[in-house]
Amino acid sequence: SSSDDDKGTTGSAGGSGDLKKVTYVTAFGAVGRDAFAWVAKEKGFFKDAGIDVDIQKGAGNVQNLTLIKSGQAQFAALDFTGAEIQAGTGKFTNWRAVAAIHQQTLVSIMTTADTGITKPTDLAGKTVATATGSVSELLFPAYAKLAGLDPKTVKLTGAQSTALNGLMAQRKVDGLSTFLLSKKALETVSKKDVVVMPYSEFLSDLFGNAIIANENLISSDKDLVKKFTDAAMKGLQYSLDHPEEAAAILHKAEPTAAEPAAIGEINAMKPYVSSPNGAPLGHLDQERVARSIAILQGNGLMPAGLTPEKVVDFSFIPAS
Amino acid sequence: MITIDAVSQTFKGRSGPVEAIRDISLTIGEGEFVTVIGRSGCGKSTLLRMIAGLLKPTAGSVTVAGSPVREPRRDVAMVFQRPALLPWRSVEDNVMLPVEIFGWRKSEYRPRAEHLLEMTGLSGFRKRLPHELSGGMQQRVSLCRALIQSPKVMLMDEPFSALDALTREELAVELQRIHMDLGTTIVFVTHSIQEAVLLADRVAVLSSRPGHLRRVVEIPIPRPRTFGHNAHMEQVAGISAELHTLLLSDDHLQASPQT
Amino acid sequence: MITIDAVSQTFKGRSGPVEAIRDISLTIGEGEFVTVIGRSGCGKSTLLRMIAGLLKPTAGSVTVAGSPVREPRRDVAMVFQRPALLPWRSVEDNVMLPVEIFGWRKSEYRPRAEHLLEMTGLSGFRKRLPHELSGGMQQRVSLCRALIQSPKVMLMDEPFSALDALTREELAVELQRIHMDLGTTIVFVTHSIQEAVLLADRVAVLSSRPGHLRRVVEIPIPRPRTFGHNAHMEQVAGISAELHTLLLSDDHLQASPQT
Amino acid sequence: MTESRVWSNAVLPTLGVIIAVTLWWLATAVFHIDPFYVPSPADVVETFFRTPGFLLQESWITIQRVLIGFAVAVTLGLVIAVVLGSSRTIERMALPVLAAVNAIPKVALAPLLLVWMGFGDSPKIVMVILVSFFPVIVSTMAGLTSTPADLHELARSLKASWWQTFVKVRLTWALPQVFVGLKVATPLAIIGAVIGEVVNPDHGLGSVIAGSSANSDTALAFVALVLLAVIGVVMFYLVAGLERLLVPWAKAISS
Amino acid sequence: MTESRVWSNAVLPTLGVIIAVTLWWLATAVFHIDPFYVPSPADVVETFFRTPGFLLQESWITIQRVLIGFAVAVTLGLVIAVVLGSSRTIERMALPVLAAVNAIPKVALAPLLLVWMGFGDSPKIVMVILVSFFPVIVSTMAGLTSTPADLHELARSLKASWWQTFVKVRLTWALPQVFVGLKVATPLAIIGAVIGEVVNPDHGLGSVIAGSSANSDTALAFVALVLLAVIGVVMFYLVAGLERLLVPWAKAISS
Ligand SMILES: Nc1ncnc2c1ncn2[C@@H]1O[C@H](COP(=O)(O)OP(=O)(O)OP(=O)(O)O)[C@@H](O)[C@H]1O
Ligand SMILES: Nc1ncnc2c1ncn2[C@@H]1O[C@H](COP(=O)(O)OP(=O)(O)OP(=O)(O)O)[C@@H](O)[C@H]1O
Ligand SMILES: [Mg+2]
Ligand SMILES: [Mg+2]
Repeated sequence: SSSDDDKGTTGSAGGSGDLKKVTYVTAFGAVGRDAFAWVAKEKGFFKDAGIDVDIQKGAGNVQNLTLIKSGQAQFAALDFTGAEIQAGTGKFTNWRAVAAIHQQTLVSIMTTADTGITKPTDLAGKTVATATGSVSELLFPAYAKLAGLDPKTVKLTGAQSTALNGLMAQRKVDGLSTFLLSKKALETVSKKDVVVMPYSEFLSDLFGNAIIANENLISSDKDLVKKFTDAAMKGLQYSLDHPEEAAAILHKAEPTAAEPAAIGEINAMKPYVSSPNGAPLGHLDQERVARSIAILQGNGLMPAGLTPEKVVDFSFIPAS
Repeated sequence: MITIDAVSQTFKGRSGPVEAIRDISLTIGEGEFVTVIGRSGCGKSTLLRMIAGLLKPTAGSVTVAGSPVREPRRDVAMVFQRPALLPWRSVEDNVMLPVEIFGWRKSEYRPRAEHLLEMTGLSGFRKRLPHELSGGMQQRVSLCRALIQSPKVMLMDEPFSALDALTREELAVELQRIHMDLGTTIVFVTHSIQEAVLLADRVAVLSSRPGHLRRVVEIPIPRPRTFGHNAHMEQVAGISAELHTLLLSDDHLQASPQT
Repeated sequence: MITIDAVSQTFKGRSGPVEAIRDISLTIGEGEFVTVIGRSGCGKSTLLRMIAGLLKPTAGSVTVAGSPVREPRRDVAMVFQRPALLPWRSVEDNVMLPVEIFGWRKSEYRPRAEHLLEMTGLSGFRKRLPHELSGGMQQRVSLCRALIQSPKVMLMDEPFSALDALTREELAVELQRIHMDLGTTIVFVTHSIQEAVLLADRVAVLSSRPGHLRRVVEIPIPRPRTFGHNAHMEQVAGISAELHTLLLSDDHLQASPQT
Repeated sequence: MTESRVWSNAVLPTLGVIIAVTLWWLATAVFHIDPFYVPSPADVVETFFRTPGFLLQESWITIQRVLIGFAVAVTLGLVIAVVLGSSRTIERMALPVLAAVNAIPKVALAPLLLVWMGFGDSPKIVMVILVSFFPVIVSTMAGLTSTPADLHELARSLKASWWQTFVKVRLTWALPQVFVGLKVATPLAIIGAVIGEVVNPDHGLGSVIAGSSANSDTALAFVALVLLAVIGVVMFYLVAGLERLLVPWAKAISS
Repeated sequence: MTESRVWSNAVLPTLGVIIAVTLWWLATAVFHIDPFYVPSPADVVETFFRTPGFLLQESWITIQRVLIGFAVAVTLGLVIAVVLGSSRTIERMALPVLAAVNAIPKVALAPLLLVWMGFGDSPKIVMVILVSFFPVIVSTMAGLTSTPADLHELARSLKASWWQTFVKVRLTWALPQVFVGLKVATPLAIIGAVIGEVVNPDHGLGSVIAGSSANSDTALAFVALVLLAVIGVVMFYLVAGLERLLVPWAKAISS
C-alpha cells in the first residue's frame, strides 16, 4: 500500500522529535474492539506516519463527539449510526467519518437460552433492558418492525450499560439490546447459552464503529488525517491477523483489559469488519451510507436533509 | 453518715501529677452540719466530688450511710461550684431536672419548685433561660435544683459565693431551717470564715495543697442561730480569729503543683 | 475619669423586657477607687459592661477620660465575673493574651506575667491548662490577665468571689499597692461589705432591680490601709453597719423581672 | 425589626440568586459560550416551559425518593452515632469500617443495587441512604462527645441513667452539630437519588438528565440541574429553619 | 495505660475490620453469591496479587489527585466560611447559591470539565474540589458562630481586631467542628477523584473501575473499591490524628 512511501517521507523529514501530537479517543474504554489503536501505537505505525498519538479511553458517542467538537481530541472511534443521528438532528456537525471499523452494526438482541426466546417475534410481551438513549434503544422500533414484531408489545427498560449483564443473568429482564461483542461476558455471568439476534439481519445497511476526525483538521491538515487513518487501519489489520498479540499489547497498555476477553472480542468482530463486497478495510460505501441515512430518517430518528457528505469525508475512504 | 477514711487524690495532669488531697480522714454524723474552709486550690472541691462519688480517690475510701461510695447516690445532692445549668431549659425546668430524672411525679413537685424559686427571689424569672440571669441568680437556680431533691446528704461547694451579703444571710437562715427540719447532713465549702462559723456544727480546716486536715473546730453556739451582720458577735469573732490564724499558719500560697 | 450620666439599661428578653438599670449618674475621679455593692441581680455587672463599652446603654451615656464610650478602650481593663479563660491556652499564655493582642513585645512582658502569677500563687501552674485549675485559681488567672495591661481604668466584677479569706486579703493589699503606685482608677464590684469598705474611697450602693444609685458613701480611712481580719475594726464596723442597713432598707428580694 | 428580618431572610438571598443567575447569563454572553456546553438562563427557562408539567412531575418523584431516603438515613445515622457513642469499644471497632464503606464510590455499587433490587424506587432510595448517612454519623458523634464536663458531671451526680443523660443532656447539647450533619447530608441525598436514577432511568430528574445527555439536549439537562438546585436550596433552608425552631438557645449562648 | 491504648487504637480497629471482612466472606459463601456480583475476599486478594505494582501505582495517582484537591477544597472552604462568617450580608446572599451549587450532581458536570480542561489531572482535581468543599464550609461556619459569649466578650473588651479575634479565639474554638467537616469531606474527595477518573479513565483507581466494568471483571473492580476504602480509612484516621494533635483541649473540657 501507499503507507510505505509516507513512512519514508515523514521519517526522513523530521525524525521522532518532530512527531505531530494528536489525541485519539476510543469508542468505549479499553476492550478488544478498540485494541487496534494501541496496536498501531505499539507497532510504531503511528510513529512511522510521523504522529504521536495520545490514546484516551472513550465513554460513548456523546462524550466522544463533544471532545471532537471542543477540540480536545482530533480523532475518535464511535458508533457511526448513533453519530449519524446526532448529525442529522443538528447536534454535532463538525466531524466526518474517515474510516469504518465495522461494516455492520453490532447492535443486537441478546438473551439466555432458558428464556425460550429464539427469534425476534418471541419478544412480544417481554421486557428488554437497554442503555438509556443508546443506539440500541433508538433503533429498536425499526428493527422490530422489519422483524415482524410490534415494538409496542415490548417493554424497553433503561439501565446503565454496566448493569445489563447482571440484570439478564438474574432474569430481572427477558432480554438485552446491546452490542453483540459482550456475548462472551454474558455467557460467563449467566453460565448459560446465549442467543444473539443481530440487528444487522434486518438492518444490513447500518455500520458499526467508525473513526471520525475533526472537520477543521480535515481541511487544515488533510495529510495528517490520511496518515492517521492509514496507520489506524494498519493496526486494525494487524489485530485481526494477530488477535493474541493485539490482546497482549492492549493488556500491557491497559492492565484492566483482560486478554482472553479481548481475544474473544477481536475474533468475534472479524466477520463484521470486512466489507460485504470485498472492499479494503475501513471502506465506507457511499450508497450504503445514503441508505442508512434513509432508514434513520424513515423511522423518525432524524429529520430529512442529511447527506452522506455531511458525515463522511469520502476522500479518505480506501477505494474498493 | 459520712466516713472519709484516709483519702488521697493525685491528678495525672498533662505536665506531671498534682497531689490535691493527702490522707484526709473525717467522720460526719447524721444530721451534722460541717463546713470546710481552706485556701483556694487546696482540694475542697475535689474532696466534695469524692464524697459525691464523682471521683474515685487514688487512695483511701469514702462511706456514706454505711455503704462504700463507688458512684453517685440519689440521696446525696451536690451544689457545684459553677452553676452547671442546662442552657436550653428555663429556670423552672432546670430546677425540675432532678424530679424528672428520679421519675417523681412532676405535678407534685412543681409547687415545691415554685416555693424554692420564691424563697431565692427568682419567681419572676421562672420562664427565663439561664443566659438571661445574673451570675448570682444562676447560682441560686442551682441551689434550688439541689434543694428540691430533699436529699439526706447535701454537698455544697461555695453555694453562696456569688451572692450579696443580705441574700447570703437570708439563704443561710433558710438552709439552717431545712437542716433542722429535715435532718439533712450538710457538707458546706465556703470562703467566708464568718459563714463557716455561723452555719456549722464543726468547721474542717484544710491546709494548702496538698490539702490535708489541719484541724476540726467545734462551734458551740446553740441552734437555732441568728444570722446577719452582727449575729453572735463575740463567739464568732473569737472562733473566726482562731480559724484565721489556723489558715495563716499555713505556708504562703504555694508555688509548685507537685508535692 | 469616668462620668456615668443618667444611664439606663433594659434587656429585651424572650419573654418580655427586663429593666436592669434605671437612671444612674455617677462621676468617678482619676485615680479614685470606687466599690459597688448591691443585691444579686441588681445590675452591677450590667453597669460595668456599659462602662467598658461592651453594652450600649438604652438611655444616658458614659464618658471615660473625656470621650464618650462607644466601644471598648485599650486603657480600660475588665475582670469578668466568670474567668473567661481560653481553654487551649496555658495559664501563662492566657495571661499574655492582652500583650499579644495589643502587639506589645512579648519578651518584655513575660517577666511581668511571671511576677503576677507568683503574686497570685500560681507560678507552679504556668504551663497548665485552665481545666486543670480550681475555680479560685482560674479567677486569679483572669485577674493577672487584667493586671498585665497596666490599664488606666480597671473594672473588676467580683474578682475575689472564689477566693478564700486569706488570699483575698493578700490580693487586696497588692491591689491597693497597684492602685496607689500607678494611679489606676478602679471600679470594683463586690459582695463583701467589709471588702468594699476597706478598699474604696467611695462605696456606691445600688438598690435592687431595677438598679439605681441608692447612696454613695465616702470612706474616710486614710491610705495606705491595712487589710486582714481585724483591720480598721471600728471604722469598718460602723460603715459596714450603715451599708448593711442601706441594703436592707431595700424591699425584700424582688419577684418580678419587669419594673 | 421585622423589616430588617424581611431584608435579611428574603431580600438578600433573592438578591444573591439574582446576582448568580446574572453572572451565569453574562458569562454565556461575554465568552460566547456555545449553548451546547452551557445554555443561557433564557434557554433554560424556555426549555422548562416547553414541558413544565412533565418536569415538575419528575421533580416530585425525585423529591419523594430524596425525602424517604433522607429520613431513613438520618434515623439510621443518629442510631449508629448513638450506638458508637455509647461504647468506646464498639466505636473503635466500627468506625474504620464505616469510614471504609463511606469512601467507596457509591456509583460503583449502583449496578449491584439494580441487580439485587430490580427497578423501581427501592434501589434509588437505598442509594440516597448510602450517600447521606455518614455526615450525620460523624457530626452527631462529634456533638455527643462535646458535652461540657460540668453538665456531664451534673447528670452523673443525679445518677441519671445512660438514656436520661443521653436525651436530656447529650443529645440536646449535640443538636447544633447534628444540624451541621443534616445540612451537609441534604445535598448528598439529592445527588444520591440522581445517581440511582441515572443508573436506571425510570423516572425522576436523574432520568431526565440521563435521557437528555443521550440526546445531547444540554438545555434540558440544565433544566433538570436547576430544578435539583432549587430542591437543594429549599431542603437546606427547611433544615436550617428546623434548626432555628429546635435550637434557639444555641444562638443565645454563643456570639 | 499504654497497653490499653494499643488495645483501643490498634487491636480494636483491626478486629473491626477483620469482623467486617469475615462477614463479607460468610455472606458470599452462605448465600452462594456469584463472584460476578460480589467476589469473595479471597478472590479480591488473589486479583490484587495478579498486578500489585500496577494497582499500587494507580492508587498513588488517585491519592495524589485526592490530596491536592482536598488541600485546595479545605483552603477554599475555610476561606469561604470565613468570608461568609465575617459578614451577615454576604452570608445571606451567598449561602443559597452555595447550597444550590452543592445540590447539583457533580457527575453531570464532569463532561463540561472535560471539555474545558481536557484530559489529564486538572478536571479530576477540580472534581475533588467541587465535591468536597461544602462540608468544610458548613461545619466551619457552624464552628465559627459557636464561640461562647464570654470568650467573645473578652476579645471585645481587649479591643482585639477582627482578625485577632478570629485567629486567637473564634477559629481555635471552631477547630473541633472544622474537623467534623474535614472528616466528612475526606471520603467525598476520594469519590470526587473517582468520578473524574471514570468519566475520563486515563489513570487512577477510577479508571481501573471503569476498565474492569467494561470488561465485566468484577473482582478487579472490587480490588479497586477495597483500595479506595483503604485510602479512605487511612485519610480519615490521618485527619483524626491531626485533630488530636491540634485540639487536645477539646477532649479535656468535654466528657
Ligand atoms: N442578656 C440578658 N438578657 C436578659 N436579661 C438580662 C441579661 N443580662 C442580664 N439580665 C438581667 O439584668 C439584671 C441585672 O443583671 P446583672 O448581671 O447586671 O446583675 P448583677 O448585679 O451583676 O448580679 P450578680 O451579683 O448576681 O452578678 C438581672 O435581672 C438579669 O436577669
Ligand atoms: N482535672 C484536674 N487535673 C489536674 N489537676 C486538677 C484537676 N482538678 C483539680 N486539680 C488540681 O487539684 C487541686 C485542688 O483543686 P480543687 O478544685 O479541689 O480546689 P478547691 O479547694 O476547690 O479550690 P477553690 O477554692 O479555688 O475552688 C488544684 O491544685 C488543682 O489544680
Ligand atoms: Mg473549688
Ligand atoms: Mg454580676
